Amino acid sequence: MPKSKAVKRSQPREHFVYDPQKVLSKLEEYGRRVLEDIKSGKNPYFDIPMRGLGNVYFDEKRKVIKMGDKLSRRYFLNVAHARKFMQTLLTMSYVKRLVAEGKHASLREAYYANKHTIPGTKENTFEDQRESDPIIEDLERMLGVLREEMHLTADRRGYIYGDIVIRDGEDEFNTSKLGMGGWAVPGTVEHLQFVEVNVDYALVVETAAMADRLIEEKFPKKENALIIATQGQASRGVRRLIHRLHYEEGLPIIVFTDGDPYGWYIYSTIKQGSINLAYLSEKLATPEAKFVGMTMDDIERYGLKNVTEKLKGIPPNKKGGPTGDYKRIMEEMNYPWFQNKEWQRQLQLALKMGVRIEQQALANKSLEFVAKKYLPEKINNGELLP
Amino acid sequence: MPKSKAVKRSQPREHFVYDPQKVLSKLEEYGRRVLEDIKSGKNPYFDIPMRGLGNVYFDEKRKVIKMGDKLSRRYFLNVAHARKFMQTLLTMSYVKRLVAEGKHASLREAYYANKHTIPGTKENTFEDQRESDPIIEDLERMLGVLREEMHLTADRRGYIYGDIVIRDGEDEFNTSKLGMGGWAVPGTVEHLQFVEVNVDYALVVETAAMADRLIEEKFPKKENALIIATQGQASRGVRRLIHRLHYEEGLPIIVFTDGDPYGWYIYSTIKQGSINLAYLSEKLATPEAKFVGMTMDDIERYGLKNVTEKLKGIPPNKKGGPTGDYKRIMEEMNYPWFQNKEWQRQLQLALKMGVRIEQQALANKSLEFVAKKYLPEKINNGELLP
Amino acid sequence: MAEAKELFKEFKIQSVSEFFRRNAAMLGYTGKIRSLTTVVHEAVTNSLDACEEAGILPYVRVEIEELGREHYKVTVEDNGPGIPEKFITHVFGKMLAGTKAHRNIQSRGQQGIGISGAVMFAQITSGKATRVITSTGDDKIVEAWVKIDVDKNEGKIVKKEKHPNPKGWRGTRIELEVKNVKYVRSKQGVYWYLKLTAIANPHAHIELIEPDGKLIVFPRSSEEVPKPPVEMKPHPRGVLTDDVYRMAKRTRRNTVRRFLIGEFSRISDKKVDELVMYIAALRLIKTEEDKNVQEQFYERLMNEEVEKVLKSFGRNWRKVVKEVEKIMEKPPEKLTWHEAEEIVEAFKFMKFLAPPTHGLRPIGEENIEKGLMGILKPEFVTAVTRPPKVYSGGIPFQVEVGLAYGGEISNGFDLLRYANRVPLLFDAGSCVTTLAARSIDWKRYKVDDLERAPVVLMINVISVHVPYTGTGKQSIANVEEIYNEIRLAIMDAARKLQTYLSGKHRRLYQVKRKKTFEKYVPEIARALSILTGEPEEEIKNYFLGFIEMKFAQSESEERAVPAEVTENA
Amino acid sequence: MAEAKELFKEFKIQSVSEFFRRNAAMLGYTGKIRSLTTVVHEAVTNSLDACEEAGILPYVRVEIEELGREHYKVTVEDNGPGIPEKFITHVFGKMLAGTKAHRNIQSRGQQGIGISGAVMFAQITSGKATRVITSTGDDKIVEAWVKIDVDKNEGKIVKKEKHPNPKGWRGTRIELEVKNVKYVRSKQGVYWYLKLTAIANPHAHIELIEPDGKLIVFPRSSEEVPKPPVEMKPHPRGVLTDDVYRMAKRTRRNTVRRFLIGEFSRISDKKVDELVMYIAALRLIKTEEDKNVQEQFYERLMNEEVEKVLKSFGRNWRKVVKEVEKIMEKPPEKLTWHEAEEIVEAFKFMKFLAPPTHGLRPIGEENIEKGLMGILKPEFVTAVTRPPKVYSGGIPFQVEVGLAYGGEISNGFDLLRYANRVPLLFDAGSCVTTLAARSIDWKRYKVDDLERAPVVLMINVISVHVPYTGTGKQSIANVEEIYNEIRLAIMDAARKLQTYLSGKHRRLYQVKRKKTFEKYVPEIARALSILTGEPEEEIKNYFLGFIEMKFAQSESEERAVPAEVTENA
Repeated sequence: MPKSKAVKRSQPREHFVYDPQKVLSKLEEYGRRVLEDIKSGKNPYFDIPMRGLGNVYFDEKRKVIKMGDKLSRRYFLNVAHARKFMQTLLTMSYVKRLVAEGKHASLREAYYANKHTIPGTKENTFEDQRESDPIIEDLERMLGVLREEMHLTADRRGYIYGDIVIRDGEDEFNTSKLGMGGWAVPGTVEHLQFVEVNVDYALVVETAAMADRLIEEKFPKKENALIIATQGQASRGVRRLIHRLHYEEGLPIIVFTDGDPYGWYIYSTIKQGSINLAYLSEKLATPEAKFVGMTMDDIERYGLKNVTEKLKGIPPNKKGGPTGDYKRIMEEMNYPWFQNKEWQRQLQLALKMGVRIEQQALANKSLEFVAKKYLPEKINNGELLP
Repeated sequence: MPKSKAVKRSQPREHFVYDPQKVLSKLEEYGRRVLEDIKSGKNPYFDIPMRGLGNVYFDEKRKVIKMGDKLSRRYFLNVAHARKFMQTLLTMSYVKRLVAEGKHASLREAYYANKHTIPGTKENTFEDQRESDPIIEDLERMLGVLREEMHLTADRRGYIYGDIVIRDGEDEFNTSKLGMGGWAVPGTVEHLQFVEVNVDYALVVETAAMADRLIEEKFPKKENALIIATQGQASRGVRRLIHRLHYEEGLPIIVFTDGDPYGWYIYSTIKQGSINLAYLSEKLATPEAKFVGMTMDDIERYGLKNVTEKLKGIPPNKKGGPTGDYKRIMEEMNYPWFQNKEWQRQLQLALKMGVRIEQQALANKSLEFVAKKYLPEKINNGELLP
Repeated sequence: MAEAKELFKEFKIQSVSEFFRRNAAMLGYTGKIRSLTTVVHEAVTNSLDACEEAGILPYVRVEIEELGREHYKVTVEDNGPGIPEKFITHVFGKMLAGTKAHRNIQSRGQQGIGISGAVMFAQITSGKATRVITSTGDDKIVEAWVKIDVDKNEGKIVKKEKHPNPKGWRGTRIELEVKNVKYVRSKQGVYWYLKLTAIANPHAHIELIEPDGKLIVFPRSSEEVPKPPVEMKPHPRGVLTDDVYRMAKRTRRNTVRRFLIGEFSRISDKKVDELVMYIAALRLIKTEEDKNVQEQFYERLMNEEVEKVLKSFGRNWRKVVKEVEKIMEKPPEKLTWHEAEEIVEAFKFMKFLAPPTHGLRPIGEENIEKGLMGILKPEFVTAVTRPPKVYSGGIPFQVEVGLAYGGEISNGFDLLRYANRVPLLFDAGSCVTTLAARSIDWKRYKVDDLERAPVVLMINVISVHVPYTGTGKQSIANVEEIYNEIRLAIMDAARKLQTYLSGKHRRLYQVKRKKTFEKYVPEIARALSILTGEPEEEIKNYFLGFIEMKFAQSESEERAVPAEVTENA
Repeated sequence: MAEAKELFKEFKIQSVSEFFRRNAAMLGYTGKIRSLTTVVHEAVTNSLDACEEAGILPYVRVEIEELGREHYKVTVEDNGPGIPEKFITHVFGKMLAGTKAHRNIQSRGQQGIGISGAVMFAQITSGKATRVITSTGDDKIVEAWVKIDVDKNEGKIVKKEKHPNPKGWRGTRIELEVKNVKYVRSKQGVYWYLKLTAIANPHAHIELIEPDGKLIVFPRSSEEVPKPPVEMKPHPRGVLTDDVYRMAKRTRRNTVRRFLIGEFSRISDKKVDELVMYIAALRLIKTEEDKNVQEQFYERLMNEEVEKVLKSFGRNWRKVVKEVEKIMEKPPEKLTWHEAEEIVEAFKFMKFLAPPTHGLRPIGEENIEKGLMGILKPEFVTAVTRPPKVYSGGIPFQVEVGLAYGGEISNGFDLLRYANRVPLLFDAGSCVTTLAARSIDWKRYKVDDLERAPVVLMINVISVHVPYTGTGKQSIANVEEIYNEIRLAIMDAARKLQTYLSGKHRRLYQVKRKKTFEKYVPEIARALSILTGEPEEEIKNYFLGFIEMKFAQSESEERAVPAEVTENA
C-alpha cells in the first residue's frame, strides 16, 4: 500500500498580506462621521452588524458561514445605548494607539488599559471584562477586521510538532527538533513565515495527551505528518495557523478528536468557524478539513464498547429531552456542513447508542495501537469523513 | 544601578538520577507479600500512607511540607476495601509493564488501558477516571516514587522562553530562538538535559498574556531572564522543571502572579508543594523561590486602586463569613511558610482592603510599564517577599 | 352486662351555657387577647347596627380598665336608639337569639349568639352580671344587671333601677367584667380591631381609652349614615325543601301561588304557571321506566323544552297539569312535604333572574377613601366598589377595595380584611382576600417590592351569606367568583396607584436621564479627539449643546402627560 | 330616626334547629360525601359506645341504599343494650343533649349534638322522620318514628308501634332517609370511615352493604370488650371559678372541705389545710400597696414559701387564716362567687399531683396489632402505647401508634389518624399527627423512600379533652407535649420495623457479599501473576479457598443474630 495515498499536499491558494494602515484609516473615518453628526445636531450612531444565529448564513458555494446584513444601530442619545456608545469610542481610540505604535495587547490588558472611574461619578468606564470583550467583537464586525489585526490577542493555547521550519521575527527553527515539547503557538500568528514544509499533511489532535502519545510513538516522522495539538477547543491562533497552512502551503488538514458532540464541535469550528465568529470565517475557517475519528463506527470496528461512556442528558425520545449531549447532537445534525449521509449516520448512531468514545480510549487496545494501526489505516485508506 | 544586584545564580546542589529498576523491584516486592499472606490464610492488605491535611507536617529545617506516618490499611476481605484492593493490584501490574517497556502513558490512557468489564458481572474494573487517579496517587505514596517515575504523565501546560539550551533526546535548541511562541513544556521533564544556561534567574509568570507581554517587550533579553509561563496553576512538569533549574543549575526563582489568593496559592505550590502532593515536595517544591508581585502594597505604590476588583465571598467580620476569597486568605495566613511579617502584612492588607489586583492591571499605566519599570525596579532592588 | 335502664339513669340535659363552654373557641372566645377583642366586637357591633337602623351618626366610646391580673372591665357606650326595658333580657340574656339572624339580610354578626355570648363569657370568668344602662330618650334611664340563668337557658335581670332622664339622654352603656383576658396592642387586639372598624365606618366616631388611661380617637370623616341593609326575599335557587315547607306553614298569604310570588324573589305569576308545567313534567318523567329515556327527558327539561317533554307523553299531560295547578290554589299551610319537595326539584330545572342585590350595602368608594384618609393619613388613596355579583348560582355578593400609599403609612404591606364591614383579624393565611392580594403582580403597577412599600390594601366582602372557612368566621373561603372579583377590584385600584406613582417618578427620572448622557461626554470627547485629531474641549461643547437642545424639546413633549396622572392625587 | 320600639318589633327567638342549619358545617354536615359519613359516624359511634358500656361484643351492620339522585337510606343496626322506650326522644330528639357530654370523660363524640344532629339532617333534607326499632331484650320491640319539633326544640315521636319479641332480640336499628348526599368510595367516604373504625375497634364486627349491593365485612379480631372509660374528677388546675361555684351549688356534701376533697382529684384533707394558708396569704398580699413588694410576694408564693409569706405580715396572719378556715366548714351551697374565685386563684399557686389517668382507655398494643393485621393483612405489624402524660398542666392524654408494613399493603405511605378511637378523615395537613409523622427521619429506620414504601401508620390520641384545631374536630392542634409523645411512639415503633427489615435484608446480604469478593479474584490473580510471575490459576485458587474459609467462619458467627430479628415477625 503506497504511503499517504489518500492525502496529498496541494498548491497554495492564498497569500497573506497584513496592512495596519487599513485599520487606522477605518477607525478615523468612523470617528469623523460621529463628529459630523453631532455638529449638525443629529444623534450620532454606529451601525453594527448583529451577532448571533439570526444574522449568519452558510455560503454553500464557498462552504463557510458568513455574516448576514442585519444591523443594530447604537445611538448616543438613548438611555439604553449611551454607555456602550461611549465604550465603543474608547476602545476605538485605544486600538488606534496600539496599531499606530505597533504594540499588541491581550483582551484583558485592553480591558484594564481602558478601565477608569468616570470623573464626578462612581461609575467605571468598564466594570468588567464581560463589557469590553463584546465591544471588541463589535469592532471586528463593524470594521471587518480580525481582532489580531487590531493588535488584540486572544489567550494562546496549543502547540505543534513536525518537520516544518518556521521563521518568527529573527528566529528560524524546525518544530520537530524541539524535543518532546514541541513549539507553543503564540496568540497571533500573522507574522509567522513558513520557511520549509516537509510534511504531507497536518493532523490536528484534540488532546495534549494524544499528541504526546503520537510524538512518543514517532508518528510525525513515520507518517510524515505535522501534529497540531489544540488542547481542547482550538484557539484563534491555532485556527488561523491551520487556515494559513492549508491555503498558503496547501497542506491537507485532518482532524482527530474525541467521538462526542464536543469533539465534533471542535472539528466543526476548525472547518467552518463558530456562529459567534461568523464574520471571521473567511480568515479562520478551513472548510476543506477532513475528519478521521473518533467515529461511532470505530466502537464496533475496534471493539471499544467496553470503554465508551454514557452520553449526558436526556435523550430526545424521553420526557424532558433532549438535553445535554443529546441536545448538542441534535443541533449538530442541523449544521449545513453536516448535511451529508456520512455525518448524519454518525450522529444518528450516537443518539441511538447513547455513548461517547474518547481518543485515549484507544489505549485500551495498547499504547501504540493508535499510532501503528488506527491512524495509518484510516488515513492511508482515505476513510475520512467530509 | 548594577544589574540584577539582588538576584544571583548559585552553585548546583542536586544531580538528578532516574533508575527505572528501583520502581520495578518495589512493585514485585509488594506483589510477593500479598501472595505470601494469602497462601498462609491471612487476609492480604496494603499499607498506604494517608493523604490529606491530617497526615502532613512542615519541615521547618528543610522548609518543605512532608508526609506524616499515618497509614491506612487496605484489605482484600473487607466489603469496603475489596474493589480498591483489586484496582491497586491492577494498576501496579500496568505500571510494571509500562516501566519495563519504557513507555509513557497519560493518566487517562492508564484509566482506559485498565478499564474493562469484570467477567460474569456488569461491573467495570474502573467506572471512572476519578477511581483510577487516586489509586495512582496511593501508589506514589506507598512506593515513594513520583508518578512520572512510573511513566505516568500528567496533563502538560506551560511554556518557557529565554536564553537556555535544552537537550531533549537527540534535539538541542535554545528556547529564546523559537520566535514569540517559546517552547512548550512536556508532561515529563525527567529526561531533559540543560546544555547551556545563559540567564541570571527564572521569572515564573502566572498568565500567558503577561509572559507574552514580557516577550514582546524583550524583557528576557534585556534582563537576562528565563520566562516560565505556568498558564494558571503550575503543572507538575513545570514545577519539576523549576525545581531542577534551581537545584541543578542554581537559578534563582522569582514568581510573578496576580495579587489574589489564587495567585498566592500558585506561588505557595511552587514553593512548597500542595497538601495533596505533600509526599512529592522534596522533588517538586522549590522552597527558596521568592515572590515579586503583585502585592497589596503595589496598589498604593503604583496608583492602581482604580483597576482593582472586589474580593469574592463574605469577609470574616460579616455574618456567614468568611467565605470565598476571604476564606482562602484566612487559610493562607496559617500556612507555615507564610509565618513571617511580610506575608502576614500582605494578607492582612488584602482582608482589610477587600480587593484583588491582576498582573495585567499594570497595563492601566502603559503596556511597557511592567517590563520597563515594575519588574526591573522590584527585582533589582531585591524588593521580594520570602 | 349492664341493664339499659341503669345506663340511662345518668342521662341529663345539656344546657345551652354548657354548650357555650364547650364551644367557646368557635364563638371567638379563645386565647386571652382574642377573647377580649370578641367581647368588644360584640358590643361595638351592636352599637353600630342599632345606630344604623335608627339613622343615627354613631358615637361609640370603648373603655378598657384593668382591675387585676388578667381581669378587666369593658365599658362600651353609644348614642344609639336605646333598648326598651322589656327587651333587655332578650338582647343580652337569650342565648341563640339574635335580632336579625333569622332574616335573609347582610349583617355584621352572623353568629346568632352575639352580645349574649359576651354576657355569658363575663359571667363564667368573673361571676359578675353585666351592667346595662340604657334609655330610648324618654323620661327614664334604666339600669339593669343582666345574667344568664344557665339552667333555664335564658336571661334574667338580677337587679334593676330606674333613674330620671332630665337631659333626655339616649343611648346604651354596657359594662362587662371579664377575667382570663389580656389587653395587648397587637394586630389581634382591641386597638387594631377598633382602628379597622373606624376605617370601614367613616361615619362613626370611635374612641378608645386604654388601660393606662391613654385616649385614642378615631374621628368621624363622613357625615352620612349608611342606609341599613334591607331584607331580601330568598331566591328559588337557594332554598331547601325544609325552607319552603316551613315558610308555607308560617305565611299569611292564602294560596300557595300567592305565597310563592310574595315570599320569594324572582317569582312572578307567569313563573308559577311555568312551575306547574315543570312539576307536571317531572311527575310524568318519573313514570317512564327506561332509565336512558328518563335521562334524556331530564336533559331536555334542563334545556327549557318543558312543553315538548309534556307533549311527548300523549294526551295524558293536560290531566297532570290540571292536578298540579290545584296545588297552587290551596292554602299554603296544607302544602305537604312531598309537594314542597316537588317545587324545589322543579326550581332546579327552571331559569330565574339572578337574585336581587339591592339589600347589599357597600361602604362605597367615597367613604372608603375618607376612612383610609382620615385614619391612616396617606399621601395617596383610591377605592373601587365593584358591581354586585352572584356566587353558587344564587347568593349575591359584592367586593370593594381601598388602596392607600405613602404619607404616614410606614413601609411594609398591610392587608385589612373585612366581611360585611367587620374586620377579620385571624386566620389571614387561608383567606380568599389574602390569596387574591398575593396573586397580583404588583411590580406591574410600579410597586417594586411590596413587602417594603408603604401600601395598605383594604378589602371588604359583602354578602347575605359570606362563605367563611371556619366557624370562627375570621377567614373567607376561596370561592372562585369572589376571588376573581377581588382581583379585578385590586387591579383597578392598583392601576390608579400606578398612574400616580408614574407621575411622581417621571419628574425625578428626567433629571437623572439627562445626567446619564452628560457624564459620558468627557470620555467620548477624549476618544473622538484621539480618533479625529480635533480639540477635546470643542467636541465636548458640541455634545453638551446637543443634549441641552434635545431635553428642551422632550420636556415640552412630555409636559402634556401629567393631567392623566393627577386624576386621583 | 326610627323609634326603638319599632326596631324591636321583629325581634324573634332563634330555635336550636335554626342554629343547626346555620352551623351545619361545624357539626360535620358539609359537602355531599362528608354529610353521609357524618350520619353514619353518629349512628355507629352510638352503637359502639352503647355496646362498650354494656360489655357487649359489638356487631354493627351498616346499609346504604340509593333511593334516587343524591337520595339515600342509611340503616345502622347493632346488638347493643337497646334503648328504653321513654328515653327514645331524649336520645334521638333532643338537640344539645348527650348521654355523656357533661361528664369529665374520654368519649368518642364530643359535639353534644351527635345522633340528634343526624335526625335533624334527615329531616331537613328529606322531610322524613327517623325510624327507630329497639329492644332491651325484654318481651317487646318498640318501633318509633322520631322527628325534631323545630319550634319547641325537642324530639317528638310522630308514630309508635309495639311488637312482641318472642326470640328475645336485643339491639337498636335506625333508618334515616337523607338527601343531598353522595356515596363515593373515597378517603372521606363511608367505606374508608368504617375500615378505619374497624382497625381501631378490633373487638367489633362491622359490615357494610354498599348501594350496589356489595357486602364488605370487617371481621372481629379480638374477643375482648374494652373497659368503658370512667369518669374522672376534675383536677384543681383545670377548673374555672364558674365550675367550682356551680359544682358547689349541686353537691350533696355538707361542707366545703368535704366538697373539695370529694369532688376533685388530688385534693386531700392536708391539701385543704394548705389551701387555707394560700388563700389567707393571697388576702394579705392584696393589702400590700407597694406593687413591687406585692410582685415579690406572689413570686415567693409560687415557690411554696407560703408560711414565710404569712409570717412576714406580722401577728395578724393567724386571724386571717382563721377566717378562711371558716369557709371550709360552711355548707357548699353558701359558697360565694368571690370565695370560689379565691379558691381557684389559690389553686394556681399550689402544687398538685398530676391528674389521674385511669379514665383513659387506650386500644392497647395487642389490639392495635390485631386490628391492623386483621384488616390490612400486612407482612409485619407492631404497636406502641405510651404511658399517659399531661398537657397544659392538667389535662391527661395518651398516645398510641401502630405500624404495618408490606404484605397486602400497597406501596405508598398511609397515615390513619384517630382521636379517642374515632377516625379523623379531614384536615390532615394541619394535624399534629401528620406533622409528627412527617418530622420523622424515616431513612434512619431503613424506610428509604417513605412515599413509595408499603407502610401504614396509625396514630390514636386519647384524652378527656382532645385539643382540636377547629370545631369540625377533624384535626388535632399542635400541642408540644402531644407532638413529642407522638414522635417518641413513632420512633419506638419504627425501631422495631427497622430491626425487622434488617433481618430480612441480612440473609440476602451474606450471599451478595461473598460474590463481591469472588468476582474480583480473576482480576487480582492476573495482576499478581504479572507482578510476581506465579501462575494465574494457582493464585486464583488460593484466593477462592481463602474466601470459602472465611465465610464458613462468619456464617456461624452471624447465625446467632436472627433471634433478635424475628421478635415481631
